[in-house]
Amino acid sequence: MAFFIETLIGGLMAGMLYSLIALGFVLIYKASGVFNFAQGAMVLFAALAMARFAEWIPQWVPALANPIVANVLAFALALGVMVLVAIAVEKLALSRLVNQEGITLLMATLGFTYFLDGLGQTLFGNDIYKIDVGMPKDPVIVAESLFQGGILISKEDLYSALIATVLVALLALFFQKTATGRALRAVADDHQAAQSIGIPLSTIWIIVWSVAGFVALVAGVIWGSKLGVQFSLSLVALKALPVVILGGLTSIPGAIVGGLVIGVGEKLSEIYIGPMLGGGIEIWFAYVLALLFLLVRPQGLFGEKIIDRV
Amino acid sequence: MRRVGEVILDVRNISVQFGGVKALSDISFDVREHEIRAIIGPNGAGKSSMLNCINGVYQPSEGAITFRGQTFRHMNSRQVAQMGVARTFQNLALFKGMSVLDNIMTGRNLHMRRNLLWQALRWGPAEREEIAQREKVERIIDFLEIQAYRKTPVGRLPYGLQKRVDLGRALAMEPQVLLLDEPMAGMNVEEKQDMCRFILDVNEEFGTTIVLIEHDMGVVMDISDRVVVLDYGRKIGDGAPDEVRANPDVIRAYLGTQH
Amino acid sequence: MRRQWLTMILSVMLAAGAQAQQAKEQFFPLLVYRTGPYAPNGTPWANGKQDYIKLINARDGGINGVKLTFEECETGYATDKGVECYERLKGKGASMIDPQATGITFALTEKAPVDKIPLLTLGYGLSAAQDGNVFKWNFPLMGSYWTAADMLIQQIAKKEGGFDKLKGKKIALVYHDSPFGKEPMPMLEERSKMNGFELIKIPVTAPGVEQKSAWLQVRQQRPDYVLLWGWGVMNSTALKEAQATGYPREKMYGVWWAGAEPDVKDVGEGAKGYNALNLNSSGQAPKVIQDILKYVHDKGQGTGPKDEVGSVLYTRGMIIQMLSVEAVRRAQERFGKGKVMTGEQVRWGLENLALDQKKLDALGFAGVMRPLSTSCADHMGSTWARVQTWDGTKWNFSSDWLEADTAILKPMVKAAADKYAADKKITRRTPEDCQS
Amino acid sequence: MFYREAGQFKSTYRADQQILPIRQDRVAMALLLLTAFVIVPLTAPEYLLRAILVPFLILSLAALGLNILVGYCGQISLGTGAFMAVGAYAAYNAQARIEGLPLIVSLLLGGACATVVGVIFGVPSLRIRGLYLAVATLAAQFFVDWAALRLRFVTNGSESGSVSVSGLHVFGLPIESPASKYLLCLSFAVVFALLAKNLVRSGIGREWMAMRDMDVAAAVIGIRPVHAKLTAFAVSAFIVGVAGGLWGFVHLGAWEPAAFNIDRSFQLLFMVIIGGLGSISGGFLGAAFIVLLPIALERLPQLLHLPVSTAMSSHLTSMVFGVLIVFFLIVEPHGLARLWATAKEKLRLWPFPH
Repeated sequence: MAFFIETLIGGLMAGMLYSLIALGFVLIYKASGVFNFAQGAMVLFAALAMARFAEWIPQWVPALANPIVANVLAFALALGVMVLVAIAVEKLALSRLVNQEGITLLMATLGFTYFLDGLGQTLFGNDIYKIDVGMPKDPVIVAESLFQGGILISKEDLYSALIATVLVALLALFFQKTATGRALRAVADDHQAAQSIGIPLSTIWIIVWSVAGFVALVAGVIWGSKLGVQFSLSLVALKALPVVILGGLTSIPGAIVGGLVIGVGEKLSEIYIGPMLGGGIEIWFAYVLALLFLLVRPQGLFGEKIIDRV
Repeated sequence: MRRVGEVILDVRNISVQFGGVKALSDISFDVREHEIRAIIGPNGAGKSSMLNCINGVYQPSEGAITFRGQTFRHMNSRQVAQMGVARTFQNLALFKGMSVLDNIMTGRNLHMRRNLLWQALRWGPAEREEIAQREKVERIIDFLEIQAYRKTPVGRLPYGLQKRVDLGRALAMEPQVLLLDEPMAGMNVEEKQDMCRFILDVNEEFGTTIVLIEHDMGVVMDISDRVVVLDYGRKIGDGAPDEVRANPDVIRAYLGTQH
Repeated sequence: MRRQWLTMILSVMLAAGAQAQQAKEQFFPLLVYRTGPYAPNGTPWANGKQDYIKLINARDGGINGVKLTFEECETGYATDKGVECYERLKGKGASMIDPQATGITFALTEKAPVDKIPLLTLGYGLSAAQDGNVFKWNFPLMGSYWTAADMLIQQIAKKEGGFDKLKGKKIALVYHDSPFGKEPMPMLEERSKMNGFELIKIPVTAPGVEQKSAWLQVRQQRPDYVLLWGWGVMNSTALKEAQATGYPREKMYGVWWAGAEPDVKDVGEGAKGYNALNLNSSGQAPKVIQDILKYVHDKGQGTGPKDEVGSVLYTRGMIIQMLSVEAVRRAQERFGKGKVMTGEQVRWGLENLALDQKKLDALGFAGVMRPLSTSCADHMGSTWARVQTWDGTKWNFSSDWLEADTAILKPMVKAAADKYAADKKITRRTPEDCQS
Repeated sequence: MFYREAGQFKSTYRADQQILPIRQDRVAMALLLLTAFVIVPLTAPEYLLRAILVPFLILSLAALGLNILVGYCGQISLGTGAFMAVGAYAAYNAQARIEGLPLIVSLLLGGACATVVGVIFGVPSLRIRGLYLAVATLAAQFFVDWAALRLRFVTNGSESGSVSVSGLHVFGLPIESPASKYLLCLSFAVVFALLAKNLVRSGIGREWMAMRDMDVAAAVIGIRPVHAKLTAFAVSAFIVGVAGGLWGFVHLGAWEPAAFNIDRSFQLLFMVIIGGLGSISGGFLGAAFIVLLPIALERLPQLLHLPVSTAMSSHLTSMVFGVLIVFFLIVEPHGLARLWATAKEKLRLWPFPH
């Protein structure tokens, strides 16, 4: 029982991080109809920037040797870089690809991926780098009174999950409450409508990609302090794909719920079904799970329904 | 020479719902062989939905459709097509990526027998079949006077011509019943006249029964034998053009929607 | 469009071909990956190889006057890219090759015999390839995954106080879910039958960035020891998950590809107590390293950062290059000093390596590795390795030299080699063939 | 020479329906084939044949197969690598288990197995659309990757999950020399290209395209979505599977599941998009672009004798590659094939525009 709960919690915490990355996909898809495969590359790029700046700042200005200061500054700088990326993407590519088919846009984002991977490693190097934001590494045992042995929880995962939760909440608020947020949703529904509100599409796209860049940065910091910042970070994004389709490409709640479902489903399947099949099933099990949901609801849990009119 | 015959298509108490919205409620009417039957009504009256039911695109929640004595609760698109019902679409549903020729050729698909392997080899029977169908299609192309555009992708054609291709694709099926969804919408006078001519010719030369949705009252009253009037998913009139023209509900409906 | 590219490539080829035809130069193709998921491990490895070549040229003026040349080709650890690189560099007169990746090794194992280019797979590749009578062109020098598995079990037995103590113990193999990670299984199964411990196999989907469930299983099964069979990001992640699930690092034993600086560097304290096999020493003490610093880095010719010289994988790369150089030297002794050796000649050299302690000392490899001597039948030469332990900042050796138990290894290798020979319809080499 | 069709009249529909109605095109094609089948094998250096042309042809074949699914039937798939893997491993099993089975037969058997798997994973397409389907097909990718590592029978009991083949023969001729390998792949590519061309200009091809362009209208004229989509998946998977077999047998010789991983799937999708959706030549053009460009870029600094480190040059390669992809998508979203077609249009009218 205790172990089952452990697995469950582990799954939920992993799922929360998937949600975070999935959110990046959803934001961009909602506002620009682009299925952004570059999300992973953005995570890597942001994490690299963060890690290296944190390392370089003390060297540049010895006065800022204090780790907290350095980290904060590095984070700010990295965020700035991500905004620049967003602007570049919009000005150089998206604005010229308006009204292209989804698949073309998807391919374009794969183009970004190649570019960002190359650029990131050129600017920041291709070794393993450290992001140390003082995440606790050791686990805690809770509820020992309830179960003998108690339930082991990784503090790091717990904190990560909390950060993710907070961020997700903030973004949800941003979308529901602020004017910009509403505008962004308007764009999602109808580009003309959005422009009629008086916000130019390009601005909105830059904002959305910047927000996605911010999400990528946070994800990068969390995963980076967990795995160490290196190329493989970019592959973490793949874990978010089943989440996105399960939750629905256009739904923020979908990304959250989907993340948790996939996270838990993965872990439970691996632990309780995996051994029978020789293990290693979680990667495809996540997709099969998503697939089954889709067969019931082709537009995902919270996606908008598609109706044919002729 | 055409003369109106027995009831070929009989629609009984059809209702269609989308979520809570009732698109059609309890519609009944019949279509006689060789006649030109018009369905009119203001926007959102449910005209297209009616055709979609006959085509099996929508599944009616109640009612049944009888075709040549066979009664169906749900129509299956392919079955309908096999029974010889063809259809054109309100806002063009042509295959944009394909040439005029190919678009019309798709209409012949039901009549093609050769399987995948033959087609892959494209040799002997498959080749002959392809050519035979091509000849039929060429006749339609001549009939619709679009020879010059054979190989052009339909996307590049002007609207009026696209409408013709749409009709051509339907004709290629050699239908007994032809459903036309606003064939003249958005056309200028000349184009409308051409289209009218085509419709009448089809009806007379091939004796094809025609069910026609149209906004242009003038046209409808000129060419159709009987008219059904829908409004907000209900039937408010049915009969010969003159009767319908006199029907107060119809007048109200139209005055209600005009300006 | 297409033809333009072809012509362009063609011209490139001709240019390349021309370069290859220069006399008195022994060409070494270097398949490397300095980018992609495994770059942190691939880079020092590649640097070690390159620096040693530079050293030989700078210090000794080549091998008996034959200058050494090289060209790197980036594989990114991808098999098809590796094949392209192999074909490209082959055209420049390659006489031996180190694929530096299991996948590429598999592909080249089929091609090398045809092209008559020996494959040097030090400490990786096909374990059965030790049997030189069947695998004429493969040289898994110094060890294979079978020897590694065997030595790790030996070490654990030592810790427990004898093989009999292993009975009833649980040993989990947390492995990179790929041929690389699966290779040790036959040996471990053999051992578990022999010594009566329970073997638990826990796969980690490559590249291994998400291992939560693997470590939940460890926590569920509570094995007495964990064997870590990872590469690249999988290793550091595993150590972090172990920490996060509170599994004692002291109980974890890694293969020699899970025991380098990149694997523990950013785990730091968290990896304290973690053990891993190592084929070679690390650090800048050895004479050869000093020479490299003196003749290469101080001349500004160094390949990588100076402080990474002598790191675990750097040293391993350097050893691989040394062995290839010595193979050429050995070949020259037979086929003519000061000549450029062909693939076949280098193959003979690799097959007749005799590096006793005296030679090693002379080469400046004292304390770096153990003596090694290959033969027609044995393409491995030696199976020595030591266990090292991470103290939070650096690796320290925590065992004396281990050697795989030939009584178990030999029959397994023979059986596997025979099966391969049967599948491929190749007959074992005759003694005469060994002389060629 | 003028590119004119003036004076070329078609008196029969047969003549009008042939693949290359314009004489100059027929001549050009004949020359191209002549070069490919005779001149290249005789003259090309080993590297070009083994390391460039063989993979190029095999990937072209795979792209051709994928194009049927994505380009003609409008079903996006990211599981192509999986279907290649199925083809390769199935062919391997056929060779390993059935003594003396001809190579061609095993390859086709591999294709057949891929077809079955393809149809199975095609079923969701009846309900799931567009990007949802694309991501869903990744299920195939990861499942097959896993199966190849886990299920013993897939690798015929190989301990490590890697398999190898050797001593290939076709009609008694050994497939060892670069030229022979090249010719084998070329023949496959050409034959399948022809068959595919026939399919897409026949009824079934029109069914696929109708399904792609306007599925409701297609259904109304009597096209069964199930039939259209599943045949597309089947044909596509078959060709891709055969390509997979060639990749494993002829190009690699020995391989592990990673040889057909998700990167391969993306790479192929790239080829199809860059090359041109819904065109047979597109697969070839796309493959040329994706295979040759990175290699050429990588060699560039070396050619110009620029002192660039290995790592740097491959980073630059990936950057330039990325930029070029985006650039191409911007100038011609419909791919190289369309570019080529428009060029020809212009040429036909030249020197009299309009």
